[in-house]
Amino acid sequence: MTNSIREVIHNEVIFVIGSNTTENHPVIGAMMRQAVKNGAKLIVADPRRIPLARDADIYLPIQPGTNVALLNGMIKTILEEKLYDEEFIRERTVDFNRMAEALKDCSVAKSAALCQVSEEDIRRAARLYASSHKSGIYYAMGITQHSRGTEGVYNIANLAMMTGNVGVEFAGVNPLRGQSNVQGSCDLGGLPDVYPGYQKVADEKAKARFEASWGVQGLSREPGLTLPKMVDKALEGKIKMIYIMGENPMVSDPDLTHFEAALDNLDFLVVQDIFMTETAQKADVVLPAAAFAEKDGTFTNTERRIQRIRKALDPPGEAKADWWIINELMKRMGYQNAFANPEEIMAEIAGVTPIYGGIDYERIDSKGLQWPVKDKSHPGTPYLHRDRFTRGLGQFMPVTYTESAETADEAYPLILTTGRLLYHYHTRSMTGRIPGLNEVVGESYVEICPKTAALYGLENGEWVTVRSRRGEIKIKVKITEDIKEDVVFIPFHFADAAVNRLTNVALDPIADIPELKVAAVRIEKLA
Amino acid sequence: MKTFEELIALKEEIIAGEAPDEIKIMVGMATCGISAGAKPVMQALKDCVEEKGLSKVKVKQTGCIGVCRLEPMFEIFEPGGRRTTYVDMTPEKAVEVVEEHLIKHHIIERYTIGAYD
Amino acid sequence: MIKLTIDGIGVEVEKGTSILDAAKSVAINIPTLCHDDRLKPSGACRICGVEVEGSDELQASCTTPAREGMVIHTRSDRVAAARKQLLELIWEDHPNECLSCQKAGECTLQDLCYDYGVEAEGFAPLKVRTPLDTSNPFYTFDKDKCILCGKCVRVCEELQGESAIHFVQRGHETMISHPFEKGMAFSTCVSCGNCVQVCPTAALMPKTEEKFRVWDIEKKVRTTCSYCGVGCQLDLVIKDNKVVRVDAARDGENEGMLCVKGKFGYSFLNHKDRLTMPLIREGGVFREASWDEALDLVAGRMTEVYDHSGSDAFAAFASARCTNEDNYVLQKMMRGIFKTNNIDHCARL
Amino acid sequence: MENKHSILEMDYIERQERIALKNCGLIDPERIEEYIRYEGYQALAKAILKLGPEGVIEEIEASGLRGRGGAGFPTGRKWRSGYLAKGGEKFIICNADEGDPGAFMDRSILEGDPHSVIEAMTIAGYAIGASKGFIYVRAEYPIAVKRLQIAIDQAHGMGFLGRDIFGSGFEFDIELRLGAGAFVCGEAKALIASIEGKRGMPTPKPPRTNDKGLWGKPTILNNVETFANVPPIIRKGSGWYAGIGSEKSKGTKVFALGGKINRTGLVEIPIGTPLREVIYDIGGGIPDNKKFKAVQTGGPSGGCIPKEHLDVKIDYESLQEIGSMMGSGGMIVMDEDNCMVDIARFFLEFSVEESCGKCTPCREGTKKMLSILDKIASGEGVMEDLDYLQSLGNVIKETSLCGLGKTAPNPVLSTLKYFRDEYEAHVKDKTCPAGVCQALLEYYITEKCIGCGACKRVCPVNCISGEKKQLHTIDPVACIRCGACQEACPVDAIIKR
Repeated sequence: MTNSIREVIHNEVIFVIGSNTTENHPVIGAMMRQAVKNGAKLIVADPRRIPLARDADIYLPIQPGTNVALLNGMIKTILEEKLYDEEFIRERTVDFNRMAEALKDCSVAKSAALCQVSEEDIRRAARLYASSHKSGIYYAMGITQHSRGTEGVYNIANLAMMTGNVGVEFAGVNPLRGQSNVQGSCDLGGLPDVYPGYQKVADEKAKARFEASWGVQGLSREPGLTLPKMVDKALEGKIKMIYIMGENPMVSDPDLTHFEAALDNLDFLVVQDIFMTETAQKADVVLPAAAFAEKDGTFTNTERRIQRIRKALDPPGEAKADWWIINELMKRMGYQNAFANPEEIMAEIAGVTPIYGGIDYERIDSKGLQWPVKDKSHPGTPYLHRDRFTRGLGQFMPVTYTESAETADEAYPLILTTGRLLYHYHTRSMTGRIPGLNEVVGESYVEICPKTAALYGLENGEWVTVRSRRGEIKIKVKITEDIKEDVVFIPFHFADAAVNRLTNVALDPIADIPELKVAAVRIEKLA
Repeated sequence: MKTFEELIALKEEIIAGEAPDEIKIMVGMATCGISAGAKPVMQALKDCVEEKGLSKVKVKQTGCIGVCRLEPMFEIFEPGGRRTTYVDMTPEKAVEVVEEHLIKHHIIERYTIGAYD
Repeated sequence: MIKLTIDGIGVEVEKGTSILDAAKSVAINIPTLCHDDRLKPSGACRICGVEVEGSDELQASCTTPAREGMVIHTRSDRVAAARKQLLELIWEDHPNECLSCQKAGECTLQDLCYDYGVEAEGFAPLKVRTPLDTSNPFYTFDKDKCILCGKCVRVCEELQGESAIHFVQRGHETMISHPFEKGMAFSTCVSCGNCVQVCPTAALMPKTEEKFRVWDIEKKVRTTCSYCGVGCQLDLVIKDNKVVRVDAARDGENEGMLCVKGKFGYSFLNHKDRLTMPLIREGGVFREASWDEALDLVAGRMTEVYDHSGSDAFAAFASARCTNEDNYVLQKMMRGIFKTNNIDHCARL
Repeated sequence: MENKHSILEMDYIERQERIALKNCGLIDPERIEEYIRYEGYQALAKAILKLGPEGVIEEIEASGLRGRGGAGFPTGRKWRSGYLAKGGEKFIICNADEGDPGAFMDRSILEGDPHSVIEAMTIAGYAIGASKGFIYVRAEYPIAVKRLQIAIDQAHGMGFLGRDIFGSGFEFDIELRLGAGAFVCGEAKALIASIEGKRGMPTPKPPRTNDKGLWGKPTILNNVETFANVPPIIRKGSGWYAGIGSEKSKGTKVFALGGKINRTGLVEIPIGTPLREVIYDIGGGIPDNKKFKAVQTGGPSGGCIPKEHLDVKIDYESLQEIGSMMGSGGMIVMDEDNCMVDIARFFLEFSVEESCGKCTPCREGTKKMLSILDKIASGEGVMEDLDYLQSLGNVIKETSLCGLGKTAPNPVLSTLKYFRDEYEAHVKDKTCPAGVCQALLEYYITEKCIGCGACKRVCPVNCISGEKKQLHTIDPVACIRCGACQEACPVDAIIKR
């Protein structure tokens, strides 16, 4: 998030696109509702009538895969009706005209047709969003998990910049991160092209800095493989060993059939986790890890706040903290400068990661700090891009609409989209073991609207086969008014009826994010 | 309706619309009257007035004058300002009042408010 | 700014400040049952009444704004007597079950009755108990222990935005319920537990696997929720090396709010399926091993692969659910030892 | 002497002063023409065409009109604060949620003269700058609802409501909102909550509704009778109105006379009229030559006034001084056959049932007081109960959230004050002097007894003794008060006392 969580309740306009906030970030969702009670206006764009849609002033039930078209329609409206912030564009950005030029052939009407919403609704949403300098955009995987996901993100930035709604308080471009430390794992080098703090591996200075700090030589300047590419290389036999820490890709990753074959092709697979997950079952060695309540450390949340987690319990049996396990391995492979505790690790992190430069456990003991925290006296950064963007001037990135990699056709006439539920988390390795949660939602289902259900003669609770070009699953039907015609939704949490047997691995060319939100499927009644 | 004069003119017009020899019977038709049985009384008055061809007599409803204990009641307004209040009415008594008071022009003393209070 | 006197102390506050907050600013705590800083003042319990010189009535300090020159007494005999009488009224309608109540020791009603000398005897406890509503998987509702402070209703409406519960009936029959009154589980409740968190008595209680009372609690450990990326702050309540309850923290960005997972989704920690020993696959099945054996095996195999196939043969999945420190160490191993940048994680999923 | 024929000639009507009720019984409420015929809508015309908003407010202020819903807040001051309140949208609300037991002043006005309320609300809207009004009326008043709706439609048809009223550009509209009959919804904040579609529960003041009322906008709320006074004031001038009534309270007040009084019904009298005049001269005194005991004014929020205060002048302050209140206009007369403990119980029971249940003292406290009254009425009371009633009553008064709770103990406190002897009789002597409280009655055999023994034979508990042809006696301790003896007595010698 460019801005802070508590700013939500001060927004004048909230634009939620591709985020089922009340279910997936419930506390932020609740704050959005508080804001609405305070008088904020709410725009919701989602193929499903998510719970927030009932609070919305404008609800846009867009077709899956048409985010870019919707955003272009809004941008076009703002251009045509001159609702943009000229001063902000002039002072803070470049290439506004280039973007306007690129949208020459776009029309709001075309966007409306692609999104299957009315032109007037798109215009109303645009006017509303542009009417305030306290307009915040909130999005999640509904924007990114597309074959053109990065373009969706660019377009959100375009919209925010042209209306002066970024780099100021109570506005911003706010991706909501789905997992407890997804922000931190990105911040701290869990990505193939960057060291901790987003320092490029290709950068000679960064390489030198880390070599010096770690006391090693010969760090690679070659960016590594992204996860989908690793899978391909494993299938080819080029990657022989994978080390998996606390992940369950055998449920969460797209096109599982393909993925499973890749794991089977490895020489050696190590998995460390707290449970015997679907992935761990494929491992050669499984290492028992401590859970969050059994170790010290930090998580970085979606507003970039580095917060403590603390050991409250002893881990069960011989389970150990993840850092300890890897630390031990490194020792065994001859690395000398091992760590004694997490606090020491954070001290090293602060030394090599400028955005974490001022972090130490003492400072964040009672309240976390939001990066960048450059040094020990830096107070943290509640919102980014104040006065100037990190890169200097804000860059408009013209985007034109490209349709999803897979669209409905005669053989696969329905569009499948996926997501999370309030009552479960990721691959259910934790929530699947909590009786109450499974009392509420104990099994997977496919959401389908009454009209489409009637077309296929389906009844609520009936078991069906859902089939895509990549696989099939058996699953129960749940008929609901809250989804568009010809669109179906399956939560991805469940290993039985794993929806990722159906999803498409088509990747965004820039971020390598798979198109989990759009796949063509068909539904067959069981014989 | 835009001016004071228009409103006054309308009022005058309404008054002028009343025939000079019109007789009004105002029947108490508030909750208290109706619950005491004013509806059949009013119906009886209307029927009787029509039956007897008393074209100058208008039977109308009105609100509660405050003596709810004496409902059903009605008041006869006659030209010249005479007002007679009949109380504790029944449809039968009402017919009697039409016949005696309106046709024969004599007040049925025992039904008037003065006889009761 | 407004100047006033509270219990003889001069106070200066901004216009619009309640008497309650004005008193708090000089460390005078006025007791309340229905007040919560995050909610619009309701003025329901009337326990916070104070004496304002020149006024016949006691003024509810939560809803009465401080005014220039007010002279306020928060603990005069008159105030104390009124509070005691109000508490007696509440207590009289409350089951006399402190002996067996899990909330004992953490119950605001119990504490206030103690403070103001309300005697249990002389007031008959309810004879017929309303059955506990256990329909919700995560919490119970005990109508008889409800003192109608309304905090749950207001939290649900004002903070959570669900409005799943309401007051129904009138007068002495008033109670908290929901449409159709079939049990909490049949309402639109999303089980966030934010009502449970604010309940001053045992009317709304989290379901717990084992009984415990406040004095059984070994410690409360402040930490960050391990579910979504909001990073809610919470306290793990620990007894016998087990989490027995989760309390939302007021001073985190979540300001005392949690969701169903954060509030009630902790029992996986003690689940019997937890991995407790390193496991090595042998002949298609796993067998338990010591750390030394497992670590030596992994280190050995990795060295072997590195020696034979080089850096490009390695890959690692970091984790969006592990700590910053865990992830840092993993990437350090991949980059520093195996000289590969083949590290990624499911940030995209 | 010749009988009086018209109601107008009746002495008890002549003593009244009809302003709010002036058209009731005179016009057909379903015909706007008849309202216009009797000067209807001239006040609105004058307000808009001659006075202007400030002029209207000045007139209302100068008239001395005070809220007739009970509290007596000066109407002009209320309107002025509405006029001065900032904020684009403002609202006018007419409180027609009449709820006191036995009170029907507002119903009569709505049924008999609905246009007077509509005209007044429009004047109020014009004065403070509101363009929308609501009438919150009980659904139990179907005739009033029907006639109001007819009147609103007719006013629209004539241009007294809607756009550009009297060519001034002023726009005003009125909607009806039906209340479900909860007494507390007569409380301003609860009423507003109810119009907003929420549970009718009072919320704390401040903010006052004048500043933040309906949907958080400035809102002026007056009751029916208050509004009904407005058109005559504007038409005839504040000087005329201020000439009626007492020094502090101007104009008239409508009362609903009920209970042990000869002429029950509605009366409208100048404020300041002595209570005695209302009860004896207008109300015709107590039936059956019974003795006057007390009069209860102000409904369940009011108090009982004993005979020593019969000469009190009826106005807001004087009634309050003696522990009662003006209230919305209920006036219930009690005679020697009324037990004051029982009366207190009756009114308190009403408050207990109608409490919204939000605040502790009203919800729990009134219930507790009622249970103590029950205890006293059944002869189980102890003297400490009287002290407890007093102190609990005071706590409820001084701690309750809204007016309902703050006044709910009044019937008990005022009877405790003026009729303590009756309470003590119940507690100490275990008797009910008025012979009302069933549990305290004693069967007693008088001198009329002929000693036939019929009673003795039917007594199921054998508590009657006496020799043949001698005076029999009942053992009051063993008696179960079944009444069989009384039935059996051939000479009516057995009485209850």
